[in-house]
Amino acid sequence: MTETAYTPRNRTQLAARIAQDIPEGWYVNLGIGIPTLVADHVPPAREVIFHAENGVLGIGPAPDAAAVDPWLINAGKQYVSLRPGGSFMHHADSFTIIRGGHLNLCILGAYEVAENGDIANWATSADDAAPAVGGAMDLAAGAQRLWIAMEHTTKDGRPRLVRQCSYPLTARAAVSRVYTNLAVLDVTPGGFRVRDMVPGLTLAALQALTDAEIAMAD
Amino acid sequence: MTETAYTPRNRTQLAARIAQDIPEGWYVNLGIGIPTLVADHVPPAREVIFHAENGVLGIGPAPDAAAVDPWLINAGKQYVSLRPGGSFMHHADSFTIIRGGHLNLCILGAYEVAENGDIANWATSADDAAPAVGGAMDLAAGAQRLWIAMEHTTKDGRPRLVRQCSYPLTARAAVSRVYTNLAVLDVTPGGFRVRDMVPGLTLAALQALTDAEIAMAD
Amino acid sequence: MIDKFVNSVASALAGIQDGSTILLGGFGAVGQANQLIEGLVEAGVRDLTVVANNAGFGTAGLAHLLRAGRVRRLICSFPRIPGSTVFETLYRDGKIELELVPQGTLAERMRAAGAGIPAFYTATSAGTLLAEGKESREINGRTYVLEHALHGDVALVEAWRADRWGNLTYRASGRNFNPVVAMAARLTIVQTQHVAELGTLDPESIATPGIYVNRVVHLPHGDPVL
Amino acid sequence: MIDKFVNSVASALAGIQDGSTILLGGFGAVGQANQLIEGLVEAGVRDLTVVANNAGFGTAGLAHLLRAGRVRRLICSFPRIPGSTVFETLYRDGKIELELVPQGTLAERMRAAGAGIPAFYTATSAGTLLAEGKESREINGRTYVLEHALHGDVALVEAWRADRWGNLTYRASGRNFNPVVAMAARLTIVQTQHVAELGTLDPESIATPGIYVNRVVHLPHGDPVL
Repeated sequence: MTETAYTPRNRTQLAARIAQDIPEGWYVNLGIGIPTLVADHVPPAREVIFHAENGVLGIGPAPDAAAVDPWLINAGKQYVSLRPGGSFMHHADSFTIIRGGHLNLCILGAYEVAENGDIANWATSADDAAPAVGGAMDLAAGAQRLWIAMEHTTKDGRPRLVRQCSYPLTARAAVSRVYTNLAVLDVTPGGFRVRDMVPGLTLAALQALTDAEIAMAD
Repeated sequence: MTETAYTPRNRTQLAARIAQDIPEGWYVNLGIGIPTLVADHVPPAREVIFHAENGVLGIGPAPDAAAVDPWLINAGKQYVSLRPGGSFMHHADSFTIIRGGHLNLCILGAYEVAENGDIANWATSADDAAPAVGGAMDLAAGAQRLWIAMEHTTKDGRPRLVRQCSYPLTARAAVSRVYTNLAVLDVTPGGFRVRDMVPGLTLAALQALTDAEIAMAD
Repeated sequence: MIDKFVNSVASALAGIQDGSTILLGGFGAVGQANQLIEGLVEAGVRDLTVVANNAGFGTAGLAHLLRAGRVRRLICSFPRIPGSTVFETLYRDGKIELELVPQGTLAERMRAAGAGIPAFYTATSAGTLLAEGKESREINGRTYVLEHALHGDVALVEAWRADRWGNLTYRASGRNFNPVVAMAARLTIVQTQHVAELGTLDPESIATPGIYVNRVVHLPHGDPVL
Repeated sequence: MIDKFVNSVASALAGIQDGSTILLGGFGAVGQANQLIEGLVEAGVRDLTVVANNAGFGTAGLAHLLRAGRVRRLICSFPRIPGSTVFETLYRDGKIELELVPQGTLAERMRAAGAGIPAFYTATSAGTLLAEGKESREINGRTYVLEHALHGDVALVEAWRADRWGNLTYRASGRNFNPVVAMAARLTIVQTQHVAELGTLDPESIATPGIYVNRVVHLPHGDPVL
């Protein structure tokens, strides 16, 4: 088997790849980091309604400096705008949207995803110096679909798609799909199934970077 | 002991008597019947804020025919007005006010009140033809104070202030005071205590019309 | 472009199955989606479970649906129809089941369904007939009853204004159960008195955000009649 | 005449005891009642339990209260202060207790306190470290965790507009936890940017009705700074 050359997706390309798969009309919550970038890659004509935990539904693009409303931030504490049709609500009402199963999609980052859909993304050990969970557990447990955007491996090459998470869990069996810099994989009852890979990458090469067993989708 | 003449309060007088005891600033929910009349006897200068289950806070007087807003009714389905400072909310938020203990006072009618504060006001038997409870159980369990406005006896002379309720309960140990056409009685750990009686009525005569034991308040 | 408007009652109600649980907004005559309920009668669906505060008002809407024999079970706090004995007759004849629920528990159970809370404790009804057969527990010295979320297959809502995203406002006490049932159903269908251009409803005062709404039909039917 | 306005931070905060549980509105720098929190530092109350989504922002407000050593216990979803290690240091040195609560559970527990619900079930945190030691149960095949109401002695709220009955509106994402904490405390104290004449707030868009508010102080402090 010949090793072929391939180019991993950078953060922007990964965000753009995810944005392709979000249909018009979905209500979507984006976690901080790469997930937040996804909004920039949804064409304005395709109406996707973005929600933030802090009670904003219908978030628009980041405003120009001159147009900043200092009272309007997202859950990552960045200035945002509101689209026509957007609305504000208090935190309990905002989490009713999340916890009541009303979001079509949530996209989060993660440290690890297990082949059964377990996700670990909030703490690196059971006794973190100062742990912080935010809305991650609510989102992971509550959204209709949970997609993960992350690097396929850690900086030092350890796999993030694992048979079993080693970090404390955010939620059990919650992830439906993982978008990495190398591939897109569905979580199925049979484990990870590869939907597509970056050009030039082989399944064997991807498997070598993955702890869990993977297979091509049918 | 000489029997003295006395005049029972009529519905209007009873409502006026209750209104005397409501201080400015209280938030109050009024049940249908005599309780609803109480609002008419609170002087407009004394700001008492009336709440209705169907999501109206700050109810004002019944409007003239010409001023009726057909979208603005109270829980008794009568047209009402909204005072400046009033607000609307949905049913779950409205019952948060009731069930969360935020009402200073609720005034309800009752069939029976027991000496421990049990109230029966929604059904006359365990197998009513078509029972209806409305918001009575929420109000009785949730308000900070529950006052009852009722006739001292039934039309055929049976006492309504009883040692134990014979009708199905609305709530246990919920009533704090009873206003009847004959007297005002507090519910205390020691049972009913008479605060005042209509002129000419004696404690003995009142006791004769009361199943539970009563005594004068200290 | 998202556009939740449909152009007829029939298309608004498309796909509702026999045996569905239907949540109704409204309190008395105010804020009940009577034209949609009449559409249900027309559509012929039967064996319904209906959740509503009252058993209807007048002869149209829910009273009509009951009279037509389409309701197997009513979940309700105050099952009376002013000036009508439709419900009482059905109930006495054993032709309808009744689950009597305190009004606040009814609202909270639907809110819980919308909020992902399968069950909660409440003091309401503790120690009464309506708590019989229900789990209860002492918490901090008081007795509470366990109540379960009440989900709907369909919610029928009446709004004052609606935009194409399904954002809704209500008028005065017409709000009542409407935002609550909108949260609690898989399919929320709205009749609105007025249509608002997207962006013209104040984002600070949208009472039901469009995420809870699936279909909207414009039915300017006028004021409720008590 | 009802008038909930007081004319100073000190009178707004009068009577707050050592050992109190203080609920804070706000999310990041937006909508947190920083002038009232500074007043708490000034007032010298200590041994506090503070409930807040974040551990503060910048150096004022909650960050200041923490630095001054007045907080015994923090109940929080995201105990970080951008650009500051005040909390981390206190926590590492064992000088503050932390109860970490998922953000939605935090909001819902306070809403439950306001709504008379002593406990409820949620899927959030099921099967994780944060559910350890908590009761859980299966309902319809899914595991849920039992969470309890979170009551406050005092809530500190920042509003955009307030009238003398204590009715409040907020601005944009300044709403956040404010209406929730206002419901959940015995004593709710508000700082408002603007004063509204009674009757000038739209009854359809009052986000916190005055029934949840005890005292209001007018503090037009300007926009939040990220």
